[in-house]
Amino acid sequence: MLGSIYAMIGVALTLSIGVLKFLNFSIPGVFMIGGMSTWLFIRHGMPWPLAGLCALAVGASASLVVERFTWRWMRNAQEFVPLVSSMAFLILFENLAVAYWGSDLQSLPQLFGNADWRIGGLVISIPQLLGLALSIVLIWGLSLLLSRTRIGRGLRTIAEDSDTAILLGVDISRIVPIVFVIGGLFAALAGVLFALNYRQVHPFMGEALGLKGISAMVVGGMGNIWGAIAGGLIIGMAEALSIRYLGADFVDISVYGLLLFILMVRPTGLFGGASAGARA
Amino acid sequence: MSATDPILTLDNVSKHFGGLAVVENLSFAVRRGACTGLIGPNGAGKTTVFNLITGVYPIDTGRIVLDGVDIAKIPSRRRIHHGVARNFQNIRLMPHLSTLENVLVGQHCRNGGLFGVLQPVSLVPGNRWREEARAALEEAGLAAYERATVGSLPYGLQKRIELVRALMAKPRLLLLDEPAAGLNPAETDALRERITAICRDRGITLLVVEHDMHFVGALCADVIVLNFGRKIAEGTPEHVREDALVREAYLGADAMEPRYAS
Amino acid sequence: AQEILLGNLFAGAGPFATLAKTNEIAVQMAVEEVNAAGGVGGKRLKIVSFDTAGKPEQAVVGVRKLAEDDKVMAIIGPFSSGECRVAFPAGERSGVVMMSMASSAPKLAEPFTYGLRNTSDEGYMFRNVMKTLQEKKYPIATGATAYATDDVISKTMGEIVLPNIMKAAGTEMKVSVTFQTQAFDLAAQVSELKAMPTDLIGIGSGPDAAVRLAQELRRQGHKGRLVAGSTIADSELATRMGASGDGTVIPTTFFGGANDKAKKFEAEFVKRAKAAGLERTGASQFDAAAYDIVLFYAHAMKEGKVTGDPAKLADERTKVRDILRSMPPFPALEGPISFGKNGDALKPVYIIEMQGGKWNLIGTHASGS
Amino acid sequence: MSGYLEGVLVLLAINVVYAYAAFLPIAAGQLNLGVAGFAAVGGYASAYLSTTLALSPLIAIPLGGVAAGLVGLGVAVPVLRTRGIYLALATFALGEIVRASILNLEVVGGAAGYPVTAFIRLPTIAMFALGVTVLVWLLFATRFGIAITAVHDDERVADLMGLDVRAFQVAAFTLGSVIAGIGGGLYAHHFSYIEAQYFSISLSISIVLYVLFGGTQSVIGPLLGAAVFTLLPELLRGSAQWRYVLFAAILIVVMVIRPQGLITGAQIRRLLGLRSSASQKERAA
Amino acid sequence: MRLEVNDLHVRYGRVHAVRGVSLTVEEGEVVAVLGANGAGKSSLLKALMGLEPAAEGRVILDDADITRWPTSRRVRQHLALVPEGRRIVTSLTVHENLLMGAFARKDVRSVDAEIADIYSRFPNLAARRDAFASVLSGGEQQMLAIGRGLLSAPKLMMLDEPSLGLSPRLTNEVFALIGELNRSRGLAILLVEQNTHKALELAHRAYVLELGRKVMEGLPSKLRDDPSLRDAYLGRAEPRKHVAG
Ligand SMILES: Nc1ncnc2c1ncn2[C@@H]1O[C@H](COP(=O)(O)OP(=O)(O)OP(=O)(O)O)[C@@H](O)[C@H]1O
Ligand SMILES: Nc1ncnc2c1ncn2[C@@H]1O[C@H](COP(=O)(O)OP(=O)(O)OP(=O)(O)O)[C@@H](O)[C@H]1O
Ligand SMILES: [Mg+2]
Ligand SMILES: [Mg+2]
Repeated sequence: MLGSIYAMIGVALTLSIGVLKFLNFSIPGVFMIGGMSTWLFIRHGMPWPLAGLCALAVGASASLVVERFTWRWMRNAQEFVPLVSSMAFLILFENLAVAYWGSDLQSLPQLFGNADWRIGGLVISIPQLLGLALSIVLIWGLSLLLSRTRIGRGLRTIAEDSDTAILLGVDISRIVPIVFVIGGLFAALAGVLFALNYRQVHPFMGEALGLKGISAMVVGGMGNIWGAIAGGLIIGMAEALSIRYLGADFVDISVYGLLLFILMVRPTGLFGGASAGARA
Repeated sequence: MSATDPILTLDNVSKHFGGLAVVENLSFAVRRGACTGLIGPNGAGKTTVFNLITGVYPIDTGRIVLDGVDIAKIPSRRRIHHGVARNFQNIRLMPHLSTLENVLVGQHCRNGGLFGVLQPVSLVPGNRWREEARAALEEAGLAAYERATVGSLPYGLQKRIELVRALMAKPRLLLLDEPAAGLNPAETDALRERITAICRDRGITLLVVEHDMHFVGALCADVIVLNFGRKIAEGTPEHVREDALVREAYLGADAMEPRYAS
Repeated sequence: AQEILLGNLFAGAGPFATLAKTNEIAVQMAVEEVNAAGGVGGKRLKIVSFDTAGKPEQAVVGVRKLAEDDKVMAIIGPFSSGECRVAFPAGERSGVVMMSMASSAPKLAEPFTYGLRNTSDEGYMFRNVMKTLQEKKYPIATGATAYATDDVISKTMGEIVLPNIMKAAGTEMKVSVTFQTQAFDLAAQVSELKAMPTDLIGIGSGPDAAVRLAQELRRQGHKGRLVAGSTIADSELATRMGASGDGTVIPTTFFGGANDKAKKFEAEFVKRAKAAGLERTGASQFDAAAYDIVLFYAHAMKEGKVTGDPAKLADERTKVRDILRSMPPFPALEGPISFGKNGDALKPVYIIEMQGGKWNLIGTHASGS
Repeated sequence: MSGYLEGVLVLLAINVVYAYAAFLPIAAGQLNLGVAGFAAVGGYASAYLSTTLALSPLIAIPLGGVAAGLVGLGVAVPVLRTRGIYLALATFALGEIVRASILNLEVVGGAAGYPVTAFIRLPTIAMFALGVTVLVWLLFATRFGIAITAVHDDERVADLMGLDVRAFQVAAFTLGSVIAGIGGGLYAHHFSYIEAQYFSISLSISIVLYVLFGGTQSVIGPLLGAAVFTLLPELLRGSAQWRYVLFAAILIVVMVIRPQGLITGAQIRRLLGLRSSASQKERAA
Repeated sequence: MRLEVNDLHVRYGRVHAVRGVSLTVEEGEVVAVLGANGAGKSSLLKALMGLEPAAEGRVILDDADITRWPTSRRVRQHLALVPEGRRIVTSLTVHENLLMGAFARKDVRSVDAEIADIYSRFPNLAARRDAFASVLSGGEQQMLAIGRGLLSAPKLMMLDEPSLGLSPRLTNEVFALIGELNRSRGLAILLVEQNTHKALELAHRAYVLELGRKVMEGLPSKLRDDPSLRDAYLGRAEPRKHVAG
């Protein structure tokens, strides 16, 4: 399950970096916003499906704000530079959340009676399963959009050279916000799923998961949506297995060791095809 | 072509990309001290030949002999030490360096040891290397752009900077890929004169790719014509121009169109 | 000077922000009380605050500012062990007393003379938990531990304190699982615990992870009782754990329902917290500890006839230190408290059990028992 | 000097050292998110040396830098197989591995952290920071600086110009590690205590931000960036709980105005009083 | 479609690249812009396309003032630019690059036929249809850029050195193609070209820029006969070394 949350964050990130060459560190912040807003709306008495939808809207709007103040201004800046602004947004979101709701971990009430599904000793929660299915469907749709359509081609052009895209009539001030909204929706959806499943949220929940999400994305091969999913599952599995067999002491060593190993063997991730080689 | 004393010989060189044969069984020699033209239709493999000589791509078969040394076996980085320098068809200057610094990069092969690398080029007044680079820019008429960040310079100037950079390596063999592209006829003439003078004074052998036949005709003593990665003709410019195959594949119908007389 | 300054190092931003905010309320209450009762030698106490954002480096800057520039008599805080570790050496060099309200990493204050902690040893606290369980005849035949390994307090709790004390009380230890403080998904650990259900599950972690663990345990249907040290004591824990926390037993150094003084304090505290926009059901042990720190300082300053005269600052600071370290049990809010050789407080322990989202007092143990 | 000021200056000096540790690899096109890992190696190694062998911090800290450099050199070759964001992630993983290993290394206290007895004050720290700054400045006045940028801009062409691309990349990475190690050593000996959790990814990220914010194209950039990141939150103390909110907002606004970082190469040339190409051309016209 | 430029200025920070240029391109006209390196020709075209903001001046297309229009809107109004340096999208295939040319078009039906037409004119491209554009030779990239420009169904097409890197034969073909499109479809052309002879041969009128200023304008024959221009842009006149016949 955690794997699928990593994957969704990974997809949000990969969308941003693959399509816009923008390592968007605010995604973990949007994830947190998704989670925290779900909690907030439920606390104010909304039924959970409505709260989830509202949280998605809040997340998408936050992502739009990020676009307005980052990509738009620095699409031609040197690589890595936008990292500063997007990181600043993460700091901003977190500290705003702390200022308004405190640094506490907040709990959500139990929403689904006994929705667990028991097979032998294994307990699978139905909402978790639904979340996983939902994320796979969404991601599948997204990958079709990118590879098949005119918009997808336009986005790939923006990724390589936004000036050329403009020249060809791509209205980047309309298309790029859409990308941010989609990314924001994925991140916020991950946050909502997280809040509903784990029933707890706090202002710094994005950081740890965000890092795992980035790992998932990169292991899978950046810009490759299915790769992000596979990466998410691999990281999730590696974590679970090493906890089971090595103990929590070695989780980081083994997960990050695996990551490092994969990158050394395949420097562009598992499914990252060598990009079109430049020539002299 | 009388390649009695060739500085460079390609011997049965082939290069495939995937299934595509871009250079096939290509053999030719470049006479020392002369200027040889390499022409052919778009996509004929001219740039690829340059890339093979400088080691951007490894060759599939054959030998590339520079002054008796088979440089095909030498890593690309070392080849400039053997005296081959080049420019690039799609200008490749370092966008974050100034004009002067780009030219300084060209000196690297002559001053690249640990000592050379740690020599302060920009602090000490009158540093030998910096002065040399400035003098070269001055000579090329580029002194005014010394400190400009190259990315914002117009195409034609970038082309000229690239030439200066290549010359800083003090090469024996200079490979120029379309040096006159983007220059108007007057500028092209000036460039040709400059190149002729430099090569004469410094004893540099030249191999140039160029589509401007006036330029090639005026500059080169020998011409090699490629099509589909194979050599289809060679000889003097006049001879090649007459060749039916060349006219068909490369020059097209009005190949002979003269320049406008006044 | 008409005032005597006390420094307050608080973590206004970062993960301890909310805790620090309530601490400030407690500190303010104590200062007002002391001043209402005539202050110290006729001089009013005044707080100078410094926000560390929970960052150790900034705690050091804070100590230096408070000690050298503001020339405070003593410092309240810092909050966390991470900050104490670097702030105590700095305080030692500046010669100013500091007292933490929350740090409980083992033996942290031992090397220092000016560094004190108004917190108690976890071993001592947990021993009293087992004592109460035995007295109440709760089932304790089998036990397990679950603890975080990337945080030193949790790790010592899980590896040494909990198993040793449980064993000493006659519990047979069956399983031990580990996790990371930040880990969200504890399903794997819980299914391991579930494979061999035990009467007790000792938790070594902070409150957040404990909440997660409790929820996952109940989700998977484990019925064992959770026990822990004061690391998970948090005034809102009961609300946060909800029904999944039923039966949890922990020690705490402050319990609002313990006596009238505590009740009065808690009522006032909740009122003020509400005014500051914080929904609290009670005060946490850190709030009480912060409150008591001010009382200790006021007491020591009175005792030492501190004048606040800048010329005598160094001497008076040392005097405050010496009085605190040799103080006979002082009747503080949390009960009679004195300081041990290792710089930690000796204080009474209240054993509380969670039932229906509320804490009930099930045992009280006097200081040093 | 006021204790507060001195305390802040210490932080500034250490951050400047860290910033240059990240700057060197960034100048060569490597986003090293493992700076904290190398700082940890340097910090722990120097602390261990000064504590157990009673070495003077003045010797132990450079030795810590050497230790970090050796680790850097050892991993540079495999890690530098990766590029761009992959490289960033590989170094991030590396940093986390170092941190997690220290957490399990009982010789230096494991999760309990490691107390350091020797103590250094602002003058020593400032001296180290100054030394590192001067060193990097000098280095960028030589062909080395040009070569690093060339390698960053176009590896292929750099190679054809005879530059040993790999050697320069490894050198930048390793030198960066050495400086990171020195930074870690300074931290350890001033704060008298180090723990693995301090050397986390957030430290690496903030260090990288110093450089990106200050500007990656000139040697002044990291200095400026470190200064802003250290001093701005201090200046904003008055805004209480909104401190970091404001801080982040200011960063965002500054980056909107100056997407290339506070200072760029072209500006430096202008600042140094050199006539810009533009005015020269105008004159030529 | 008629383009009118009034007193246009383009600045890059402190560099004043275009200084008050006025020109017109009438319906169905081929207009050439000549000038030395750095004269500001490319900057002018970029400003007309909206890729660089106009610091001063006005750009009028038919009757609309388009000075502040975003590029995408200009493309939809059938303005196209084949830019300097080709700006091929190397991570797309040749075919996808061509499709990108038609990005802003609404009438998608005829695109396939037009692409087929491009392929028949440039067989090199047809042969590399599914290759990444990054592997194309310089001349092939130029063909791709021209083809891509044509696919946006322009009514006014601006070309920045279209013959750059093309073989003599292809240069002729490209110029022939431009002339043909101009005649058959009434496509207006604004042409920046270093191959001065060819450009003057094709153009109905020409302008000359120098250091960002317009210094001359008129019919090609007039420019050709201007001695100063001849020295600066046409090269010494004597036909050298080439063999007639
Ligand atoms: N790395 C590569 N992978 C696949 N094909 C390649 C690669 N490099 C070149 N080619 C193909 O090889 C052919 C020859 O390319 P080359 O650049 O050598 O041509 P050229 O003679 O320089 O042409 P032009 O005059 O247009 O510059 C082209 O069709 C090109 O698409
Ligand atoms: N992005 C930029 N930043 C700063 N200056 C620029 C930029 N682009 C162009 N310039 C300057 O503007 C002037 C005009 O350049 P432009 O490219 O328009 O010339 P051009 O006539 O097209 O030259 P060429 O024939 O070489 O292509 C030059 O001085 C150039 O340095
Ligand atoms: Mg070529
Ligand atoms: Mg131009």
